[in-house]
Amino acid sequence: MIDKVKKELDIRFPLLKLVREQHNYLHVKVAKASVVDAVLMARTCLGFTTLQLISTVDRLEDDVFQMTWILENQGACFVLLISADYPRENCIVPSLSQMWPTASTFEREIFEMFGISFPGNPREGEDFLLEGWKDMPPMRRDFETEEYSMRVFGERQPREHLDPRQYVGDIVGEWNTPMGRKRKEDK
Amino acid sequence: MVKALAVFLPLLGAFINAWLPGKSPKASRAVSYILLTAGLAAAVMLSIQLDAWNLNDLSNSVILSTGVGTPPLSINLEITAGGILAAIAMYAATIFSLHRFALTTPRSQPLVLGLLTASLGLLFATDIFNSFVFLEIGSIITIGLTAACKCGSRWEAAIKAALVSGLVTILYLLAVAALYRSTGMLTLEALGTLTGGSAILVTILLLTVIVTEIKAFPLTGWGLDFYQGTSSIVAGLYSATWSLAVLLWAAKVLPLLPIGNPIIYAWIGAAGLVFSQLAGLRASSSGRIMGYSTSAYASLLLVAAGTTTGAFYTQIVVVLMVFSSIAKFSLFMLGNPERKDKWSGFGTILFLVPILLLAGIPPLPVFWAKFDFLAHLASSFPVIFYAVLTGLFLEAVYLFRFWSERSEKTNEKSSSKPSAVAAVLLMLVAGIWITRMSWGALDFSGSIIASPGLRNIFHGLFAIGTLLCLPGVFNRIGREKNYWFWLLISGAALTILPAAGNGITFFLLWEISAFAAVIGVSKGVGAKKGTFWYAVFASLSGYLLLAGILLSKGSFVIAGLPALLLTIAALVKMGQFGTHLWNIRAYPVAPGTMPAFLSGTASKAAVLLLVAVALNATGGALPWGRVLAWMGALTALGAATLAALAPDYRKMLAYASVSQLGFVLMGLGLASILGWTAAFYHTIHHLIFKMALFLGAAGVVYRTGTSEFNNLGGLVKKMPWTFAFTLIAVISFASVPPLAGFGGKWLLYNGLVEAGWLPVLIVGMFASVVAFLYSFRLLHGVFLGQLSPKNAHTKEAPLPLLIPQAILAMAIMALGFKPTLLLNILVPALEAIPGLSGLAPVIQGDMVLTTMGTWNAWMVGLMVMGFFGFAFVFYWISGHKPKYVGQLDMGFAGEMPPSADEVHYSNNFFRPYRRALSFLPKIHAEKIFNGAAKTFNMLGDGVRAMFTGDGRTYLAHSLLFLLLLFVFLNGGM
Amino acid sequence: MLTNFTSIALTIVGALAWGLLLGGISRSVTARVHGRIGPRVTQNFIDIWKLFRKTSSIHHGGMFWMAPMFRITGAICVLLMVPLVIGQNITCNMSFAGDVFLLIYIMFFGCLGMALGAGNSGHPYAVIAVSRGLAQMSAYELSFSIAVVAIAVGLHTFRVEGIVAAQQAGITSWNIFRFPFASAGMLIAFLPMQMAYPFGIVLAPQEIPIGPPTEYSSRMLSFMFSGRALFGVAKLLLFVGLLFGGASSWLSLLVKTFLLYMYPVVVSSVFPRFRTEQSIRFLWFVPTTLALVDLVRVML
Amino acid sequence: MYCNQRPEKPGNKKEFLKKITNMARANSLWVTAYGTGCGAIELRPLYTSRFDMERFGIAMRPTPRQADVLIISGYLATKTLKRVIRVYEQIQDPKYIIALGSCTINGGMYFDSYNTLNVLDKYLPVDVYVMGCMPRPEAVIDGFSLLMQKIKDGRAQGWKHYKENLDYYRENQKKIITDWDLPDYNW
Repeated sequence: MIDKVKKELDIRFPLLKLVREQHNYLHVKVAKASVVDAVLMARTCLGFTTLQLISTVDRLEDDVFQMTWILENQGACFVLLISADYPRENCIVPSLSQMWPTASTFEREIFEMFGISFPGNPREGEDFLLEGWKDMPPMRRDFETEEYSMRVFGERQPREHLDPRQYVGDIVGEWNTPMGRKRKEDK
Repeated sequence: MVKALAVFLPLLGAFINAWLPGKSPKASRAVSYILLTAGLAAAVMLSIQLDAWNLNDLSNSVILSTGVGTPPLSINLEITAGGILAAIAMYAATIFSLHRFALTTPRSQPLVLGLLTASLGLLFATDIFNSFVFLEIGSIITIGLTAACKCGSRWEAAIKAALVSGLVTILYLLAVAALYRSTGMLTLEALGTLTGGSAILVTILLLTVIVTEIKAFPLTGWGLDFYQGTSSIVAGLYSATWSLAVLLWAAKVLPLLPIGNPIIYAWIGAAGLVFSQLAGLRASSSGRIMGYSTSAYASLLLVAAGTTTGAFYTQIVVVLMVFSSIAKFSLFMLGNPERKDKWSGFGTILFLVPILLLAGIPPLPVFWAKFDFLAHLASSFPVIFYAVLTGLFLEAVYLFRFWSERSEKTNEKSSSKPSAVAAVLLMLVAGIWITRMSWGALDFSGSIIASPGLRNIFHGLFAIGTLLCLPGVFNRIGREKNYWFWLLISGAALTILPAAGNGITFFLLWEISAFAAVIGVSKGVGAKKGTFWYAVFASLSGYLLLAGILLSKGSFVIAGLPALLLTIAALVKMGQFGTHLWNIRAYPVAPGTMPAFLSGTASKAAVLLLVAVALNATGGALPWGRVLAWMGALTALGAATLAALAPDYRKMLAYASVSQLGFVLMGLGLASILGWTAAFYHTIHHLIFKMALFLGAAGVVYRTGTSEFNNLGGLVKKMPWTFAFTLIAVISFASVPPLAGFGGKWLLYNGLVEAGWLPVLIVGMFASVVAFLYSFRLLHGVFLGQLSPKNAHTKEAPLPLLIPQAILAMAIMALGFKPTLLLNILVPALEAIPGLSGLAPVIQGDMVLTTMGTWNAWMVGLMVMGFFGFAFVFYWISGHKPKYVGQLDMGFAGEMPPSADEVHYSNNFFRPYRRALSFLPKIHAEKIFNGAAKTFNMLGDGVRAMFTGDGRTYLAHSLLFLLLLFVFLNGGM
Repeated sequence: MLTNFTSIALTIVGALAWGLLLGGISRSVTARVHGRIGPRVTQNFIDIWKLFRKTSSIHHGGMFWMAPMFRITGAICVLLMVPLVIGQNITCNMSFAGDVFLLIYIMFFGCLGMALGAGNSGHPYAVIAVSRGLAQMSAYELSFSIAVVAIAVGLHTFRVEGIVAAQQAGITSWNIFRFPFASAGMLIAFLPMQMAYPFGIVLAPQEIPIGPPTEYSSRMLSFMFSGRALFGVAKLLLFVGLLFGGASSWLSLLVKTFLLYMYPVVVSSVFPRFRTEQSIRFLWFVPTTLALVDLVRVML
Repeated sequence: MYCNQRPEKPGNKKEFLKKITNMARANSLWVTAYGTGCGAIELRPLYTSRFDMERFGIAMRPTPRQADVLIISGYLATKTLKRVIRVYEQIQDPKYIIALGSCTINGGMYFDSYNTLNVLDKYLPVDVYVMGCMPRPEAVIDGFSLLMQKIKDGRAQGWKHYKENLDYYRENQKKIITDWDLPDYNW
């Protein structure tokens, strides 16, 4: 399966970049112009008829949103991830809601959380999780969540702030031993 | 003599018109009108001289000779009393149609007058060759008129008529030659002197000619095509003048033919009637329908010629033919087939009168002729009687379908012309009817319900029921028409109904009430289909009633088949056991308070009929009582289940009505005093609560314009009084003590236990529990639950609807708390009926005792009201004031309901119940009836295949008929 | 007259107390079946008093407001139509005013009132519950009425006193032994009457929160609960009278009603619930067939 | 469609048999079956044979109309707050709120979340806080017993406070619920 998928995609999309592969899993990256073609091809020619998820990663450092469409071929138990990078400013991504009605829901959520617009989605702009949200979309990494919380929910005694990396790192160090043994030792 | 001659004034008119220059149409029209009016006046004077309006004796005649010598050189005419009535009809028809001829084809005026002349000549001719001359003139003018009219298929019609008239001419001339050769005479009487081979020859030839000309069944085809092809105005004139003349001429000739045994006519006629009317079921265009109707009347003529003689024959034939021709003329004038006229408003009724006339519905004169005729047939020729009855019922079916299809609402206003036609028609009809009425066939001694107590109860029921429906008649929704007049007529006829003293009176009042109600129902919006079904079932029960009464020969009803027929008639009227179709079709579409009247009051006529059957046939006990009780129980159960699943308020009430009447039937079937007490109690109770419910429904429909549950709900806030009265009625019919409904059930159950009919009891109890389902559905679907925004501005029902409901609600309370008031009247009256078995319930003060049970309604009522009042007061004074919240303020998982419509549970209400029922096979009464209709239609199609529309086929039919007659008569002699 | 009124008042109060106590006991029993301790047996009194003393409440309209009264009136009327103890005329209350048919039909009074109140609340779940309840009622009333008719016809009286009096010749003359099939049918019909599982589709808290009284609160709810308790006792008395030979003394009345009350409680706590149509079909066929056996026997 | 009448202020009316009534109220606490956050799952053990809250007369009611107690079980999102307000106001007086977990006290681990409010007191009158993340069933029962004690003493007057200071609470609620589409009065 994986060879076939790779071959088919390779022939048509030479800009293909392989991100990761397993025996039942393939993550490829394509140019943003050929995303729709790639997805369409995967759906019609390769049997990836299920859209599992559309995920978005805000890569602030590269100033892009990395969009990933996770498709599944249920017959072959194979998952295909097709990614593309989109610039963060006025980000516009083609909608797949005509192909998968489910996509409409994912796209509404992404619009709400990241402000990415999907022209062609019939339900774009409808409230999904946030009711009456007026601020910057909260999942963008430039959204100052603590500042927002203080401003809106406010007047709370600030608590001791720990650097998560260091904090977690310390604990992970302690927890390095398998749990079961530690418990036995406790006893 | 002069007056008699004046009958022929139109001939003069024809000539003048033909010679007058076509450029002065006004002058020629004026001449025509003057001459026709003069002729009509002469005919009327002559008719008075001959005492023709006394339909009892039509034998007077005047002989008129013209020219010199003897016929055929001169023209000898015998103006009979019957003929002069026909002449008046012809004159009237010509006068009315001349206007339209002048408008459409002014040049055809001479033809019109000529056709009238020919018709009159044929009508009065005494000589066979004279008849030939007039026959030829008439045929040729008909062809000419058809060819001159402005309609697409005129040539086909004209050519077919020409073909047939050619064949007829040949055969007729052969017959004339044969007659002249053997007898040397050409008078009609000479036919009777024929013997031997020439007699057979002349008979065969003339019979073929007559059957072809009058368009009786096997040779109907050309007539159908002719009526369909020609314009309505020509067809109307033709049917009122020429066709009538030919029919009466045939009536004159047929008894004179030397056929030996005239019963052959009757067989031809009876078979033809059934077959042609089967074929008529499928007809759709008004021309063809009239053609089939003509065929029916031609067949009736043959039957009459075969079974009756003398003055009776003349009377029947003249009345049937003259009035049916007038009716057909009116229908053609009103229902213009080219323009596919549809009638509304007054026009609908105008349209209905001729239909009723054709279908032989009382009190129109055709009915009287048919009634006497059928009575005669029933006593002497039973098989022909059934055939004729079947044929007439089929005719009624397609006529009513025709009417219901045409009486759709349209924007077209009925013009003055048809109303003028109909006014004249009505005058004629009313005149004859009143004349006939005065002969005194009616008897209002009330002897069919011997017990004056029961009679008075029924009088009271009908009168009160009608009166309570009347205040609300003007509160109808938008497009519904006035129906109060018909409701009043129907109610009045019902109120007199218990006073009927013989069968014909009962039947007359029954049919008047039924068809007045049909007209009333037809006033509703979208009532087309419902009215049709109602009319069909009303005529079915009417014909069954008629058959039963006629077979009983004198007395109202005798045991055996007549009693069975009458019982079935009552069941159809009640809508029991599969015949509920008309209830559920007609009630939901009937306007305003009409369903209240139908269900509450009119259905009690069936109870009256059953009681009358029981009293007259066996002296008390209904025959087949056990079967009836079972039917009642099963109907009660089935209809209650269907009511629970019904999607429409008025439809549910219709089912409920059928279901509740099932309980009445159970009581009547018991034939014990307890059973009949229960039946009467429940009858009265049904009248009260069902009228209250339907009046409430009328108010709801008046305010909201709909009775579908999906559009209603929550109206209690807007219509609290309607709700209160409906609630009382519902609690009552769910038989919850202390209201009135429980009494009927209690008496019935005691009666059933006394008789040992426990299975019936169980089914009945089950049905009464299922009644809970629809009682709640009814209250919730309309009044409780969420108020839809559509009905947000609804107001309380108008007072004329509320006040009768209030009266009825009070009656329910009174009857519930003090049932002994009614029982004290009922029980003695029923105890006096000898045929009833069993013990009467004992009434001690407020206590009612049977052998096994006790019931003290007053104490129960006091207890319930006492504790209710106590709880109410306690609630009130305990200082707890609940706060009223909006209808959407409810615990809804923290959400706000999006809209009232989305949280109102109405669609598919008793879904689990429907699912639980799913193991039952789905038997739809509708499907059964549709299947029957389909079978009839198939048979009709088979018959219809004969009428190919090809002129040659029709000639072949005539020749084949000739051949068959030859074989048959030759073999027979 | 005065003694009559006293007797009626005492009957109502006593039945209310006994009904609430039985309710508390049943909650305890159910809890023990679950392996819990359960509430106090007086818990229902506490609940009723708390509800009665809540300081605010709401209503949705006239029928909603009156439904608790309908309920309680219906319950009291059924209660008073059944004689309590044999031989004590004073405890017959109003039972002279009607027979078994009247009882069967007057039982609907409270149900109808409650259904109307539920309908007026405008809550879809309440109405769904009512539609289920009515559908189920029409099913169990079939077997119930067949059984009652079989017993009444077999004993040649419709009067409850008469039926009770016919069972006084020792334990074998009880109708449950004389009409075993009809009694079985009736006892199965008793389960849905008491809204016990597997027929508890009306107050199904899992899917249609608490059924008809969804919108009822505070004092109205306390009336509803009182009505239910009274109605429960009335039904117990009726069943004891019809099947178990009535009660010859106060003690036997308490014991018999208690034991009869425990029967649906125990059944209820071990069964899951039917779907509505399953319940209806079961009630159409199983108890009805049982009751019909005795009906046929009586007819022959 | 909705009630738009401002609730009457309860005042301090003299109550008939106040002591007994308070005892009854305390011993018959009916809880609205409504879970707002992760704590809802912690309530389930309370019904079971191990903890058995019915022995205290505590029972669950599926409709707020019949309940006395509303348990805010854990973090409360602004979106949920809207529903909670409606549920709370639909409960008939006297009514009590038990708030579980640190989230309701100060936001807990969601202190800087964009949609979790930090201090519940500003929006609803809480009678008893049970701390922990999440509190164990024993702690919840402890909270209940505290509430029962407060009711017995007549100190559980949060609902009165709410009604008397409705404007203050409404202002706070409307500040964070930006698309306020509730009716103003929900009982």
